[in-house]
Amino acid sequence: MTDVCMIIGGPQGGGIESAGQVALKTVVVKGFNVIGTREYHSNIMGAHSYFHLRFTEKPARALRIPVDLVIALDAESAFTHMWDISTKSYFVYDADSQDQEVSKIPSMESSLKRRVKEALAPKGGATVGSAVKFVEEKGAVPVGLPLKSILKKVSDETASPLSAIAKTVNIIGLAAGLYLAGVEYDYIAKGIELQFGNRPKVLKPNLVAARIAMEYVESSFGKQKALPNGPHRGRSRMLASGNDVVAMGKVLGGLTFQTFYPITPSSDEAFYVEENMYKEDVNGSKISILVLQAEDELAAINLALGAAAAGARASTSTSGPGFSLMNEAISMGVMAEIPVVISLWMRAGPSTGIATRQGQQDLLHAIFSGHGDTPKIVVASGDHREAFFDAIKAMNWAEEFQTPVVHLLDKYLASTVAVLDEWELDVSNVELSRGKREDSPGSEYMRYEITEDGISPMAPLGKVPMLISSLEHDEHGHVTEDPVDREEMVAKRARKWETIARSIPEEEKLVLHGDPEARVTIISFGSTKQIILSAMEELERRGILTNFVQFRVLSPFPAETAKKLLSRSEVLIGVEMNFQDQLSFLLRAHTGIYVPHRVRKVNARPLYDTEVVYAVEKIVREGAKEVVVSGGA
Amino acid sequence: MTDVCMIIGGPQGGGIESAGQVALKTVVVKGFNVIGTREYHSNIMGAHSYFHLRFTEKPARALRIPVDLVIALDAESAFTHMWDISTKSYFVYDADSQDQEVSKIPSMESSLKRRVKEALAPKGGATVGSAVKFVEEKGAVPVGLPLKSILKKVSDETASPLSAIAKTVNIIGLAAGLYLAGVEYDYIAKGIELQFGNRPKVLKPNLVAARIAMEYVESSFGKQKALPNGPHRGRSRMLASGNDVVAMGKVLGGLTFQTFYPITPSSDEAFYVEENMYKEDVNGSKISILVLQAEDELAAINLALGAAAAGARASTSTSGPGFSLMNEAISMGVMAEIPVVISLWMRAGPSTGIATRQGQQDLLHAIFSGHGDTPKIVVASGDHREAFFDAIKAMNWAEEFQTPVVHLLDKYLASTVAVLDEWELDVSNVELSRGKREDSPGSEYMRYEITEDGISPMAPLGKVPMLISSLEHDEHGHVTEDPVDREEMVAKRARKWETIARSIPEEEKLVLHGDPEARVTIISFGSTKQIILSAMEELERRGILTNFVQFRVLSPFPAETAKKLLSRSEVLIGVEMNFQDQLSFLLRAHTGIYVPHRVRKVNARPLYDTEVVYAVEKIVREGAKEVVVSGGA
Amino acid sequence: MARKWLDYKTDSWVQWCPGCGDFGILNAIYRALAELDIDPSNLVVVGGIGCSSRSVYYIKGNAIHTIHGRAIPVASGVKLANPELTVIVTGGDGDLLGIGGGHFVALGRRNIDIPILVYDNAVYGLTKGQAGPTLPAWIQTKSLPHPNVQGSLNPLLLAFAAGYTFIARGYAYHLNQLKDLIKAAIQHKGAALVDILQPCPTYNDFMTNEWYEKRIYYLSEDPSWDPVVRSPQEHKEKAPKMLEKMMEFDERIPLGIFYQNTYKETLEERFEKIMNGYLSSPPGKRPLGKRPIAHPFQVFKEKVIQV
Amino acid sequence: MARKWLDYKTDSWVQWCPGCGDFGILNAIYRALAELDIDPSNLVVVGGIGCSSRSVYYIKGNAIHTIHGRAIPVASGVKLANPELTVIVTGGDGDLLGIGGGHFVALGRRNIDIPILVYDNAVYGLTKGQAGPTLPAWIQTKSLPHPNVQGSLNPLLLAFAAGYTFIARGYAYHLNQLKDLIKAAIQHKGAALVDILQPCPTYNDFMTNEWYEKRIYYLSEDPSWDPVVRSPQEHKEKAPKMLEKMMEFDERIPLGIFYQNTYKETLEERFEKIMNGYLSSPPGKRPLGKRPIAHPFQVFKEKVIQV
Ligand SMILES: Cc1ncc(C[n+]2csc(CCOP(=O)(O)OP(=O)(O)O)c2C)c(N)n1
Ligand SMILES: Cc1ncc(C[n+]2csc(CCOP(=O)(O)OP(=O)(O)O)c2C)c(N)n1
Ligand code: SF4
Ligand code: SF4
Ligand SMILES: [Mg+2]
Ligand SMILES: [Mg+2]
Repeated sequence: MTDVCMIIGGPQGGGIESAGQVALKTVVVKGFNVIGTREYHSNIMGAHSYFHLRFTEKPARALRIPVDLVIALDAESAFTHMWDISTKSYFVYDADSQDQEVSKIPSMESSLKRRVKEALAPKGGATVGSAVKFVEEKGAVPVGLPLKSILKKVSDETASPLSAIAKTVNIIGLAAGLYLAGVEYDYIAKGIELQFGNRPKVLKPNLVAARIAMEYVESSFGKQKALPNGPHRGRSRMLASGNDVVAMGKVLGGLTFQTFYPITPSSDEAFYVEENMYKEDVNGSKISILVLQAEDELAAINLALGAAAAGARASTSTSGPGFSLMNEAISMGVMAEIPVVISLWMRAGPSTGIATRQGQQDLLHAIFSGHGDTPKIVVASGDHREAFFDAIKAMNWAEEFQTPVVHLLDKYLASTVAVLDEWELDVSNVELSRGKREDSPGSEYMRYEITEDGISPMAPLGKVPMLISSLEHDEHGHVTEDPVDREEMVAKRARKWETIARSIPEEEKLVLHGDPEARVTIISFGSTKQIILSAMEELERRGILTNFVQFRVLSPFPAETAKKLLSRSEVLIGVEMNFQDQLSFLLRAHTGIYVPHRVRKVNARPLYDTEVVYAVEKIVREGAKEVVVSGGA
Repeated sequence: MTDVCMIIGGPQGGGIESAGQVALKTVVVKGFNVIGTREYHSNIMGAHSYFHLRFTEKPARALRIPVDLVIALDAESAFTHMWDISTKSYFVYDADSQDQEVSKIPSMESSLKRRVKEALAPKGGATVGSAVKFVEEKGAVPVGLPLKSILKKVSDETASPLSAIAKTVNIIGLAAGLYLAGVEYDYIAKGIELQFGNRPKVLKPNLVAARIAMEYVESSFGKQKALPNGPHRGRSRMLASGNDVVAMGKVLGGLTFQTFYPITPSSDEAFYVEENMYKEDVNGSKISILVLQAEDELAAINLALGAAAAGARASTSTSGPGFSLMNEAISMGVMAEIPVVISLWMRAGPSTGIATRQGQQDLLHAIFSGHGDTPKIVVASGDHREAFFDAIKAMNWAEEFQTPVVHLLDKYLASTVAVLDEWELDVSNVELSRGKREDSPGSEYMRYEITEDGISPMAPLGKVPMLISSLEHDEHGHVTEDPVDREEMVAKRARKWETIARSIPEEEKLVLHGDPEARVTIISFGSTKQIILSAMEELERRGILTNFVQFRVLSPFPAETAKKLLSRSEVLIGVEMNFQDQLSFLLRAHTGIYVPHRVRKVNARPLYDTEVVYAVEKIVREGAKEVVVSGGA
Repeated sequence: MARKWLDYKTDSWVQWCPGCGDFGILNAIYRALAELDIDPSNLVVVGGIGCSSRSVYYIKGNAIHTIHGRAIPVASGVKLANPELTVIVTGGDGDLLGIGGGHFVALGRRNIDIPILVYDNAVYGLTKGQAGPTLPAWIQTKSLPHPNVQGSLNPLLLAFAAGYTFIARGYAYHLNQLKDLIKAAIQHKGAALVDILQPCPTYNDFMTNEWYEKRIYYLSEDPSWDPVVRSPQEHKEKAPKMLEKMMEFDERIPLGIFYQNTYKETLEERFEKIMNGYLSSPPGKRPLGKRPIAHPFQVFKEKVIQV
Repeated sequence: MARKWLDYKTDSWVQWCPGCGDFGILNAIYRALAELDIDPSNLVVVGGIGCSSRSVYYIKGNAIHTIHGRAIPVASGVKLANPELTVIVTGGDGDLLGIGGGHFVALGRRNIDIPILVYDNAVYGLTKGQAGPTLPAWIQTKSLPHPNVQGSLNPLLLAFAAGYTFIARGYAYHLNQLKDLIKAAIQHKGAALVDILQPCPTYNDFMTNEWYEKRIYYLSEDPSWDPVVRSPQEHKEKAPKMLEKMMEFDERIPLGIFYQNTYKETLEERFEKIMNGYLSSPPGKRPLGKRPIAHPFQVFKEKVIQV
């Protein structure tokens, strides 16, 4: 059965992203499922980045290291990924870089350099050549590509100067690697066409480059056995990142107003909304969304709140630092009861931290954001499909309950591209709603009418005079400091919160995956979902039956159901990408249930299914309390 | 035994604050302990405010309603406080306001007006006259002061025009009331002198006014029996608010840099530091503190962080909305390991809420402020004495552990004036420390040196080149995205957090008050301390033996000790002034202990000991799960 | 029948101190609204936090009492979501030029059609009289323990630098003139500043009514004064003189309209250019369907591969 | 022995794209520091977040890499805590004039002795090329899906309105002239702005080197140009001309020093006036005693009553 995991690495700005895209498209065309993500520095050009991809016949749920194929477009990549190779794998590198020394690479992190030097000292010095020996000893097959001469050939064949086609090295490396993995030229050509089809000047040399690269590999290493096509052919499929699908959910879910202030890894979501902000005719309807870049995140959320008060379906989108800046306005959203969706794309913190890398450290901050008793809905998506539908749900909830809703996502989801089938995104049963929206309020309208469920009819501004206030207010919205008014309004908001907790079905709040009878239970939230599901299959193969309670709505917290689901578990394991065990903390706070075993990943890299397998085995078989996993380059 | 509680009410700007100050000083001079607080609207002039005060021979720990004496300087006060009177009390009011109707008072909250109208309907309409009947029926003795004619007399005796002495009505009312309570003229005169002594033009008419008022009461209601003097005479005593004592702690604790952005109820702390920022000669030393008003709270904390990096002992001070704005910088403080103290004066939220009123709703927000796994120290003071010493401790901890420290306080503490004896503020055993401060770093100095306890020596800027960074960094402070560096630094910060948890003694983190054997245990934090202590005495009298675990350091949370202390309790009661039961949540999260009984106060008024007594009885005797108390005008 | 100024008065108790300049401003607003006959249902007054910001409760219409310093972004959100509304910002110098300074600047760049009425008392009134961003250095008003060590900024120049297209200064106690300025600001299409000198008798004992009355005069006293620029060329020619006037703030303080740019487009107009129909069916008024209008495969075609 | 510019270069890898204007700026900074022979131990470079802000790692000295938009308050804290340090802010237009705009304005009011070097590329470089606050309206640079609907602000005017006492504009690729401007900004006592036009070859394909080179010229080409004002009177006389020059930004873009005020006190000097000895024993250098210097009853006497 086909199940290939590969890495292609090179300098930022060196075409890693497009190589990854081509690879994704190629393997999809070849009939496989695929998942792929880009790891990169907070840098525009020159620092190391890599695309990490897995394709398989089964659902492509997770990445893993070691991989079956490393394509190192430069010396830094060769050094960086020399540990990532498995036995029986290919290690494609630039043969011309053979003598390059690690100490001469300015862009490399100094402590990585140290580690490379240490590892390669026994091999006679830290050169690419030694790295090749190193991987060879691990069982990998090194494949040195003479990039310079290949480029020369491309230049000759396309009759273009070297400088004009120098950028095709990414495709040269990729094509060579894919060929070794058994992918035929036609598929790669198709992948290239899908990527560059609308830019003929780029398309041509890349096709040539791919062919020459493959010919070189064939002539030097023999003709490779072609991989049989995967089963997923003969239909339309979508390749989209987490950023993309959230944007899609917003656009189709009726968003009319989106603000943002650029920040990784959120901005690509906002940009994708912006790209689609205006479409004349979609099924006879028009898409028209005002997208505005704010001067900062304070403005971003306050703009959205203002727009929502004026009747727009509004959202904003940010990451940790921006979210921190939104705290005061979130508190206003709770007090003034204004709907707004905040897509919070977590990344490695604290503070600026590592802006372009993975972390799940903002759960408790999201829940307790804003001073002064400010409950809000927090929903965390586990994968692309959930992220798409949650984006719509979040807008519904925001308007139904007139409250800020935090849609919790992360860098891994943001930049991970998944393949999606049409039925997976079926929206025909999705309802859009605005709750007690009042479009023709009478003159007696009171913005904060006290109701049994705590929810007041909400009219947009412009219909009849009304007051909206961040101060404690009476039913009209008029400021009041009266103790009785105050207590009534606190009680109203508390009732509203109970309504929210009651109205969101338990099955949307948490999901039990796997065998309910399993004695080993994993709990987690967010983008670890598919990785854990993938690990569970392998664990079962290894004789460990697990189940997995995925927490989707973290606030209001589904305490009773969680208790029920977890009551039978004998080994309870929390899997989290933060060091405070934030979900475990929350679970115990709400249910008293202590999570005695923890799997943590805090090195700002994605979680791999192999790591979950390793850690759970260590816990189940050796009784480990806490396992920190550290994979990834 | 003397134990008198009184209220004096009138319009903002009408001298309520100074009447309260005079009252405080008067009863202290008379030998009593005292506690007093001002309740006021977020308004400069005209809205209702009142001073609430209790004096007694015993420690003055808490306020209560009903009171023994209401002094209503205007009609609004008469209406507002007509419910607050106990049987056998005095209700002093302006006899000339007899016919004033509640509906004619523009400044009054409309729902209070409604309640007054309802209550007075059976009395023949909502006039002050009816209110007087109302209180009379409750057993109070109404004392109508003919304010106009008294003022006329004052004007005549001082040979000043009416307009010049009109402001003395506050003292007229106060003197009349105090006289009824048995305080003789000489003491009141002393109180007035202490208050106005340095403004002779104001002093004189107030003395005259007080005398005339008392003469009037004597002539109309007979000579009152003088109260025997209290036992606390013959020594120096201090009257200071919570704002004052925190400022004092900062000034004496070595603060050199304080920023603020004005916000109630924090700014009076900053102002008091500012008033004392420069003193040429104190015991041969100089006080010299730079106090800077920032353009916003973002600047306030970032200025303090910059100053701390440059070697200053730095703090800032704010309330909920401002604290919300500080979230991002707090996260930077954690990442860049910069010491800073944030005095957080809680008030009624969410959002702007009721700016000048009590709330304890920011506990969880304070603990989880800032994105990205950002543990920080949070210490909550229970009373003035603690607040003073905690202000010093907070600065020590901030510098010893190079971390943001949140000093949690609230509006009640802020504006409550307590009497303090010299020994209570004894600083002779207080140590000031800066931890691993390195004043002569060598050229090999690394700002983030990895150490076993997670704490790196800290040198101020200006000694030797160094890097301070909000990005993930290596030991030098240089930005790094390397996964190994990253994990090491996360681990370093985690170790530091363990060091903090270990280093702060458990007995500073929580305190058990009362009989360890008691079966009923109250838990709480912050300014409820003395109120609960006072209630415990009464409860014991009523046959309910309680103890009280006061949580002082909420982060790091003293989980093990808490478990130990709470293990024997049969009835566990949380007393909190928020609606999310934030302390109970935290306790359960850390220990699994569920707090089944809750006493809540959310009407933005101070908690009274009488309410705690009522609620605990209800819980213990009737098994109530949750008791919401709602006293206060 | 046209509305009267009293039609804009709410029955809320006005919480200001006796003699506060804010009363004058409020009255001028009532009158400006009445003369423009603005439908209260269509009016949105957005305030920050401060004495001045409480105005929102006193003007009949829709009100948003936001948080300190954020009135401008909230108001911008309202206006962009529904450009048919008349949106006005009322707030203090501390609110709009201190904590909200960044947003004040950003509004100029956007040129959204919102008049910003700054109740400029040079102090933080509601928090008891600290120095505001327009209080000159070394002045020690009542509440200050020391003279003000921070300098003051010039709101008019700031607005000009940021790109406001209408810049005026008024005086709180000159009801009629102020009314006209506010009217003009509302009528102007674009970001408009009216910096309103406002005595705070309670805390600003330096910039008192007397202090101001001695200094203020109207630009319109010079019959040749024409603040309107209708083209970049005219802008270039007139700007130096206008800036000179904006800088005058010492023994003489000019009032009136300093600058009005009639050719620069508003953000709303710009959005209409990139989103046809935006103005007629803006975000706040677009109806929400019962279901998504299409399947994602139909809409985001560039992401779909035919395998 | 005086230092050489290479003495200010760290061995960090400089992460900018090839041809980035930031290289020019960095080199000019090295040279300015060398000519002023500033002791690296005494130098504190404070950056926000952005391509430009990374400069802090490349200059030998103390560095604080703060958060986005907050370099100015952090730097102000450093400087006020220890005025003997040379404190420099480096950052982008987005950082200093966008998200940090409020602090940019506040610094002018304070006139703290800090030079602000704005790497002004009119885009948000590090986040991949969105419009910055100085990008003119309707320009559509590479990364933008639509032309820029927001207008631009004028950093020089903004600084003037806020109270900066030194205002200059330089060009990233004119090493020598820029070096002189930065030197002058560091030497100036007070808040100084150097707005540095900086081509971003990766994202700003409109304001390119060619675009700039066609337009820029130096104020000093006019031998009578004297930007220094030594008194309020001189200020009044010269300001209109200076402002006119600050506004010139179209076919011609002047570079050089536009304005330098030598008579306005810095905040540090003002603090010294209200706190004798502040400068010689500032907050960052005051030693901490082992114990509080006195009992509160001795210090806060006005709160103590003899009963
Ligand atoms: C984030 C935040 N910080 C501080 C405050 C406290 N605050 C309320 S009003 C005010 C200043 C008001 O001054 P200004 O805006 O000039 O209005 P004025 O009262 O003078 O009319 C401040 C600082 C707040 N509400 N929120
Ligand atoms: C609070 C916050 N919001 C957003 C970001 C993301 N961010 C990083 S750099 C940057 C903009 C940089 O632009 P500029 O300041 O002009 O610097 P340049 O890269 O152009 O030199 C942004 C928005 C952040 N780090 N923090
Ligand atoms: S404090 Fe000043 S601004 Fe506020 S209401 Fe009173 S007079 Fe007006
Ligand atoms: S993106 Fe632009 S500003 Fe940033 S390094 Fe590259 S060229 Fe320079
Ligand atoms: Mg003001
Ligand atoms: Mg920039």
